[in-house]
Amino acid sequence: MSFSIKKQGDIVVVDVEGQLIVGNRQELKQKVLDELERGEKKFLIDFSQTGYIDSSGLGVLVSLSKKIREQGGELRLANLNDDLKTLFELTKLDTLFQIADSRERALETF
Amino acid sequence: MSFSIKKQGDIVVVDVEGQLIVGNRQELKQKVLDELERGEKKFLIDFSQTGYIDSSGLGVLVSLSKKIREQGGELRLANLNDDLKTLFELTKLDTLFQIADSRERALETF
Amino acid sequence: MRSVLTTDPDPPFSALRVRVELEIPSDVRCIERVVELVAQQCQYLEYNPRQIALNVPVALTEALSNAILRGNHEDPGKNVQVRAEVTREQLVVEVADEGDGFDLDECTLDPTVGEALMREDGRGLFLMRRLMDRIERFYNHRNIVRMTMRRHD
Amino acid sequence: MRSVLTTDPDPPFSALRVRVELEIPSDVRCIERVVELVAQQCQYLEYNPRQIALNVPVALTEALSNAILRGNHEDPGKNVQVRAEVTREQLVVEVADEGDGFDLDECTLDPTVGEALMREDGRGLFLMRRLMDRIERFYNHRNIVRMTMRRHD
Ligand SMILES: Nc1ncnc2c1ncn2[C@@H]1O[C@H](COP(=O)(O)OP(=O)(O)O)[C@@H](O)[C@H]1O
Ligand SMILES: Nc1ncnc2c1ncn2[C@@H]1O[C@H](COP(=O)(O)OP(=O)(O)O)[C@@H](O)[C@H]1O
Repeated sequence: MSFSIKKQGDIVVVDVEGQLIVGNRQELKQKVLDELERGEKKFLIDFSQTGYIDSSGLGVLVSLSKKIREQGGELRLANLNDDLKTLFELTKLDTLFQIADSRERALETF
Repeated sequence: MSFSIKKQGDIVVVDVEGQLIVGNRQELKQKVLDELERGEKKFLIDFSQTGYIDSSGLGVLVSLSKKIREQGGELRLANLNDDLKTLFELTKLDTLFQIADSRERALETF
Repeated sequence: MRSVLTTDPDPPFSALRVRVELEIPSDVRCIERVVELVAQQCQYLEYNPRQIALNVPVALTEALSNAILRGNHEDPGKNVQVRAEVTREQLVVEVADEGDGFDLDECTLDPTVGEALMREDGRGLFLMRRLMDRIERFYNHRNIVRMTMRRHD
Repeated sequence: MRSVLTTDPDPPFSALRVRVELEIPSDVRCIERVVELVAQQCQYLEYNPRQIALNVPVALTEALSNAILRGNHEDPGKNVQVRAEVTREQLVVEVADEGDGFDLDECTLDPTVGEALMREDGRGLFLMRRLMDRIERFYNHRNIVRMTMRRHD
């Protein structure tokens, strides 16, 4: 599993490849917080290459979203497959995040 | 698993796709015997797409080779991978068959 | 002349049971491989794709991380044992740690309402309960969490 | 700005045992799926590729076809039970049929010499012996052939 981070315009785009779980969620968190510290405000996490997410992965998304909002920024999610959508619905986290069907849509509407 | 049979010049070429084992060896035998009855004399069995061969698969090759020779024909084998070569060596059947490294070599020297 | 012969599809097994027993160090990096192994067994037994991609991986990851973090406190001297039994009827997975256990009936906080929705933690047991058909906890030499899920087509 | 983070490789299991138990009808078309299942388990436990591609498939096919053809005489009322236990040390597979059994020590014909080389049959037990480290036969409710093979890297 790995994360790749790049910038598109003024948006930081993170791809999560593989699982986002207890064993690696800290890396994602740190990486995004580093960007936030550098002054970045707009974040998009793309899950098109993600397998599954556990509760601690979800927890990191919640806490990142809070921290980003505190800095006047925004975190959006894109490309959740049906299983991941179900996971967000089960936990009602679909009500907490802006979730776009595609990366393009998420980038456009930022 | 499946067998495909085609003719190249005056040589009947059989590809064994998958396993050659007790569950399907009879099909191979029948198909080759049909061709032999039709008067074909030269046979090449290509194992490049073969997984494993069991004792009854080996047995069919032995009996086909005998029957073909009785009709004045010849059976050659080609493209045994290392594992299959080992199988022929263990059973000393490498001494019974003409085994070519490639289909082309087998066809050329017929 | 060109002909292809293909044999009939294989008849099904009349019965099949796969048991996996394993022991891992108290290291969360081991979780993914365990999950992959158990999910693969479910695939052999033709569980529903969603069960293989969502229910099993997430619930098992929760049970394993609780065992490693809450049960064993990542103590390198302690390990976690996993036993999975997979049949065409159901999956039963037991995760055993060397901790003192906990009261499952007290951990019923709903992380989907109020303040809890904004918390970073507290979704593990909730997800296990939602993704499996049954969760049990008992003590038998070790603290054991057992999860049961019926196979869906 | 472009960065990729990759986590460390997963630490190994400290112990792992996979058991497969299955029952198949007395139908040789079932053999391939059983072989695939057992070979896949050996792959998980990182057996040598040759063991996975040659030793296990061929020896197990022999044992299964003997059980189906010689033991059960393809009687649809009889089945064959298979149990495989795979660890990092060894594979033990037992194939149990409902026949009368046979004397393993009497079946020692060498199919590589003389007339036998030209025969169609008689290579099954020979291959099992050459491809496995040990072959045993005993009776325990059923006629059982047990094959043991040490794992190679
Ligand atoms: N294996 C375990 N050993 C000890 N305590 C556990 C175990 N599993 C769960 N718990 C307890 O149950 C609580 C709730 O767990 P969970 O719902 O997974 O949320 P989280 O782990 O995020 O707090 C944990 O905080 C812990 O106190
Ligand atoms: N499961 C079994 N039940 C009864 N007899 C068996 C069994 N397995 C092997 N045998 C006996 O051992 C003989 C040798 O088997 P094998 O070496 O596989 O050669 P083949 O099956 O080609 O004759 C068989 O012919 C049969 O008499």
